[in-house]
Amino acid sequence: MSNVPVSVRIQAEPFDTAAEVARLAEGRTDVGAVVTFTGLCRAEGGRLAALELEHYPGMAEEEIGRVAQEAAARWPLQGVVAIHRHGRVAPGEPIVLVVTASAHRAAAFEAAEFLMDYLKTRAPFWKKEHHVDGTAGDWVEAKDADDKAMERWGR
Amino acid sequence: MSNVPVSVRIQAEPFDTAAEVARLAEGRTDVGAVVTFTGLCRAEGGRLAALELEHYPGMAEEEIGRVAQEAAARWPLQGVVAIHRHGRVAPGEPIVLVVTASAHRAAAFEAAEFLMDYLKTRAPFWKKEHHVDGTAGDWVEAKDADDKAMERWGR
Amino acid sequence: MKVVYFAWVRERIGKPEEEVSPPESVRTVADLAGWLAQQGEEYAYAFENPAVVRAAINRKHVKPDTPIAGAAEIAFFPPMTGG
Amino acid sequence: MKVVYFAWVRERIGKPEEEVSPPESVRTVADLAGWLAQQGEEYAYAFENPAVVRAAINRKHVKPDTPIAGAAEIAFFPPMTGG
Repeated sequence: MSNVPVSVRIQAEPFDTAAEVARLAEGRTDVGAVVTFTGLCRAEGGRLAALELEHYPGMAEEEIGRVAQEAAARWPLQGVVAIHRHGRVAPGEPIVLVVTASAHRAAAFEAAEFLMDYLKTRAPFWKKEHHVDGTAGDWVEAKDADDKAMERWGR
Repeated sequence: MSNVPVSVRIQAEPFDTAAEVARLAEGRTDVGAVVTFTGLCRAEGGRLAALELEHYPGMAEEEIGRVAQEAAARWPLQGVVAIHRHGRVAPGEPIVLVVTASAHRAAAFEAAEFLMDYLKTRAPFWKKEHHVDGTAGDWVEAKDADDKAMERWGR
Repeated sequence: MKVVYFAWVRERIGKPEEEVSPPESVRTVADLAGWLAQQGEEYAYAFENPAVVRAAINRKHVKPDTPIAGAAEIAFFPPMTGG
Repeated sequence: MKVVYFAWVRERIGKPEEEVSPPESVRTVADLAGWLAQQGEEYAYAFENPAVVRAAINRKHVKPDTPIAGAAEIAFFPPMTGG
């Protein structure tokens, strides 16, 4: 385990990106780079009323925590935040947030991409579509492109 | 010129990252990914009282505008913000902000990295160190690593 | 042994979790999936393409050839689509 | 022809900008830097390592062999360190 502050949360509520960035960088003078990634629910051309995010309670926190620690071991990070929502999320609303802080930009960028590639393929979440006509749609299918993105990290 | 909203600003004042993200994503339901990069002034182990950022007025806006348009032509972006401060910046304060929005995360990440690599090596800004003992320090030297990072984009 | 299901695996089987007592010949995750597939139409439907269904033991991802001996909780679910 | 200087090029020369009238033999950015280097100690100091000094014509980056004919504003500065 590294000494890097790592905060992982699984929650139904929206999150406050600015507050999460402040949590990592405020009051410090050694942070040179902060990268945030926010993933949002798309309407898919107006077809979608909402996404319903099912998750595996317990495993979701543990698994994201494991990979956040791995990122902290792999890059010289000063802090990591990973927040993933569950439940019903409307188009335009945020689903996932990753924040990385480092002295240098390459580490912050790479760690954020690594965490997102991980979250897409290994974190136990499943998205179900709900259509604007009130019908339940299909479960979103996993993408080969996401598996390929994950493979570049050699895991 | 693309139709992507591109906002480039050179200013002495700090910026509000949350407001800039909202500018790109709020009220839209087609944005799937927002990446922000914030570059901050480091104290360099307590040695530094401030960085003084000199710039070439006019050219700074034009040059960053050109590369933001190039990013918008190269990746399927939905919006770009690039803000660079000039003048005196204290440790812990932000210097530069890049925000990219796209339907998909790879484009948002790559465009943000491209813009930052560009800003480091081609935007007409120069940093001078001011020491805590009141003396003016040296001009920060350009890094080979930054030139190498830029070269990967084939420019 | 507690088994939990998620997403369309859960929907097809019609319940989120259950206690199961497979015979001793069921040693691996793949064995368990194969045995479950024989427990009724809804199970056969859930495991109709066993290569697609992923598994976790005690909240950690595992491969089909992982032994299930000593597992407190085994989960079956589709490929993940979070993020 | 207006010439502007930034960062330590500006500090060494001791002024941020000036009007200059080089002879006709000065055709390129490199020619201009070489001619400026002969205009006094402070200029010689600023251009002591001409390979390090970058240039822009009318606010666009240019290479040393770029012709200066018709330039409204030529800038000389060290490698950039923004971001």
